[in-house]
Amino acid sequence: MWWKFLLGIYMIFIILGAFLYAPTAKGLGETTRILFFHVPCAWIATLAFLVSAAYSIRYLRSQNMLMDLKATSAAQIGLVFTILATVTGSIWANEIWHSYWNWDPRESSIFILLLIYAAYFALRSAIEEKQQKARLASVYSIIAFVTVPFLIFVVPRLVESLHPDPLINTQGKIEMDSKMATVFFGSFVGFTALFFWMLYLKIQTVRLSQVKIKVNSGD
Amino acid sequence: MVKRTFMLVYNSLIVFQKDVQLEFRTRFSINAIILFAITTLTAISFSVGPAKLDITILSALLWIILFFSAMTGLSHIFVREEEQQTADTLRLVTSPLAVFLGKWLFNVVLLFALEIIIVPLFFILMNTSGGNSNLLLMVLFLGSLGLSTVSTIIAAIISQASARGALFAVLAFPISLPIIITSIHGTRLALEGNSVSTGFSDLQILISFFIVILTVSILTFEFIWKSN
Amino acid sequence: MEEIITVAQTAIDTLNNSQVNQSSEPSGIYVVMWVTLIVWIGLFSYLYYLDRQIKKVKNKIEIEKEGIGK
Amino acid sequence: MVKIKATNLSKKFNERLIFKDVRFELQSRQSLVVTGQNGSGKTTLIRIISGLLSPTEGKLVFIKDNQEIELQQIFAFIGLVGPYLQLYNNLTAMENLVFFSKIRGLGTNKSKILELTKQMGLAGRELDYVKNYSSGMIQRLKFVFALLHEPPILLVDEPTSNLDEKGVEIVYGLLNKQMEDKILIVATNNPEESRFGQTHIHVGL
Repeated sequence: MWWKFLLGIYMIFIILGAFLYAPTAKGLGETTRILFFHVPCAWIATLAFLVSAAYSIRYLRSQNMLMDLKATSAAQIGLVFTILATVTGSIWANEIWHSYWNWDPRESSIFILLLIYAAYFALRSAIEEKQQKARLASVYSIIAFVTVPFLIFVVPRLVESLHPDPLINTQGKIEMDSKMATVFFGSFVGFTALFFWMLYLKIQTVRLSQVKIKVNSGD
Repeated sequence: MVKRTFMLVYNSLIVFQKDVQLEFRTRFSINAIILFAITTLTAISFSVGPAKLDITILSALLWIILFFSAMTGLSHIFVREEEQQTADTLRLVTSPLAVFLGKWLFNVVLLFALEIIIVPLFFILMNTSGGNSNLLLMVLFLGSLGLSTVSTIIAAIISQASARGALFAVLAFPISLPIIITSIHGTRLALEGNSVSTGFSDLQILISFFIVILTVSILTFEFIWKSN
Repeated sequence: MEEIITVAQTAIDTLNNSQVNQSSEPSGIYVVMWVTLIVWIGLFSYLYYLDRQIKKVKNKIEIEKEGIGK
Repeated sequence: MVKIKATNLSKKFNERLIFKDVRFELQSRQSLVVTGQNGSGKTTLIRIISGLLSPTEGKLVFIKDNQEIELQQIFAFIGLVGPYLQLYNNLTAMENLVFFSKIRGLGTNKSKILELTKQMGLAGRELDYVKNYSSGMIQRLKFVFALLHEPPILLVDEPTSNLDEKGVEIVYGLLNKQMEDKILIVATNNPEESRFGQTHIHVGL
């Protein structure tokens, strides 16, 4: 149990590092520090989707409802992080480009991921029978998962046709010096550990709520 | 192994032929899809009036019309089977893959039939020239191939769920975004008269997306079709 | 909640005065503060939602246990 | 020589238990009658045996010349008649039957179709649309569909629903013929039809 306590301490160091230790990138001023929180959220949103799709495949192969339960839990946490990533992304965009939304490649990919999560849960709520719900939701998450990598090639095209001027894309690559990089990757590791802890918590909660009190009747 | 694939192709063609026969009797999907496309097109061209729209907007409009026409007509092929309780009869007589390929072929042909009517009409009503027409035709061909595949597999999913109509566009839109975005970009290049080679990267994306989505649909359809 | 905000406030003021203020927009750091707050409030509310669920389950188990006890 | 073996089949829909521990074993010339009030799970059991639905627990095995048949292949061995199975209303009876026989790999084989329609008393009506058929005629047409490929196993869910006595007489003759050399499974809550089974299973709590 001690690692949970350590994770708490570790995250405190990450926040302190983000605010005090890491320098700011030129041209972005203090807002560079958003990097340490926004990007991990976006990464967890994608990781959660990968985990959910993996459990969906295992559900289809094994028909074991536990797999579907894990897939849904991962998707739910993924949705939370996708919303956080979208909100923090648009705040950051407002600071740098003075507009909350301008279809920058990263913003659009995260938004499309949000659409996929929304569709996944809409499908789940449209089916009553548990096994059918699990089966169809798993298939959808696998199909959606296969299309996500295409977004990496495709979304820049969207921007190119909407924002031909190159100004927007300068911020694509941020050169990080060693101090910034350590805090950045440290935050990545911290958030990933946090995600798996939350996933564990969610799965246990749902499993507990399904437990049946076995009456050890004497006869 | 060869005999099995021959049987599969043969059965898919029979399913396709049955669906075409049924479609000619009711003409339900074809009417829905063409009427929708024409009304949307006339509404747009009416509201735009004589103004000449810039090419990016035109290509976006074309693909929006095609996407939402697909959303109106391409789900009937599965929804009708479930609603009229003929799906179980079909489950008894042939393999899931034959059903999928037969119905997929039907949706591909249906979308092409729509495009043969709508695309020329689009260029007339929007009074624009076709630009580099063979690039345009390639983008249209590959784009609608991918779009009908996505629509078929998503139609199969929603035919098993309740609240079918609304769910179709919600589920299909994020999945078909790569097609829509790339096709809009490709159409824009074509309308600007670029050569096929400039648009080649778009065509590559469309082809690879189509192959990936068709493969994953074939692998997963069996789980959709067989109720447990 | 008020004490937390004043603490964050003093931390930011010391931070601003101690460093030479290179960024032209002094408000930049506040944005970062808001972003961090949003992330942690979001995660905190999700964990609180999970906590509510566990409490519901615990009550359910209690009731069922009493039912069996009688 | 075809055999079906079912070992403690049970089915649950969202925690609601439909039935459990259903066991039977059938060979040619043996038949089974499943009884129970409506909504008791008779239809669910028939759908499981036909392969349309998989059971929550238990195992269903089809054996041909003591070699287990793969699940995908069992459809060729089964004929199913049931209220939930519909034919294509907007096609004529003949178009329906030609489609089913071609897709079962029997070619158009119109002679078999005509022979069966005559046997079921539908002669001369093959070219009408199914939507113009009365419910009794549709029930008879379903028997033609189920027997087109001479399945070793015939599953019938409420055999005589919507039939007049002429129809009932034809169907009973048909069920007897099936019992002579093949496997027959009938689900019914009409006590008169329970004579069609040596073994009986009562479903429902």
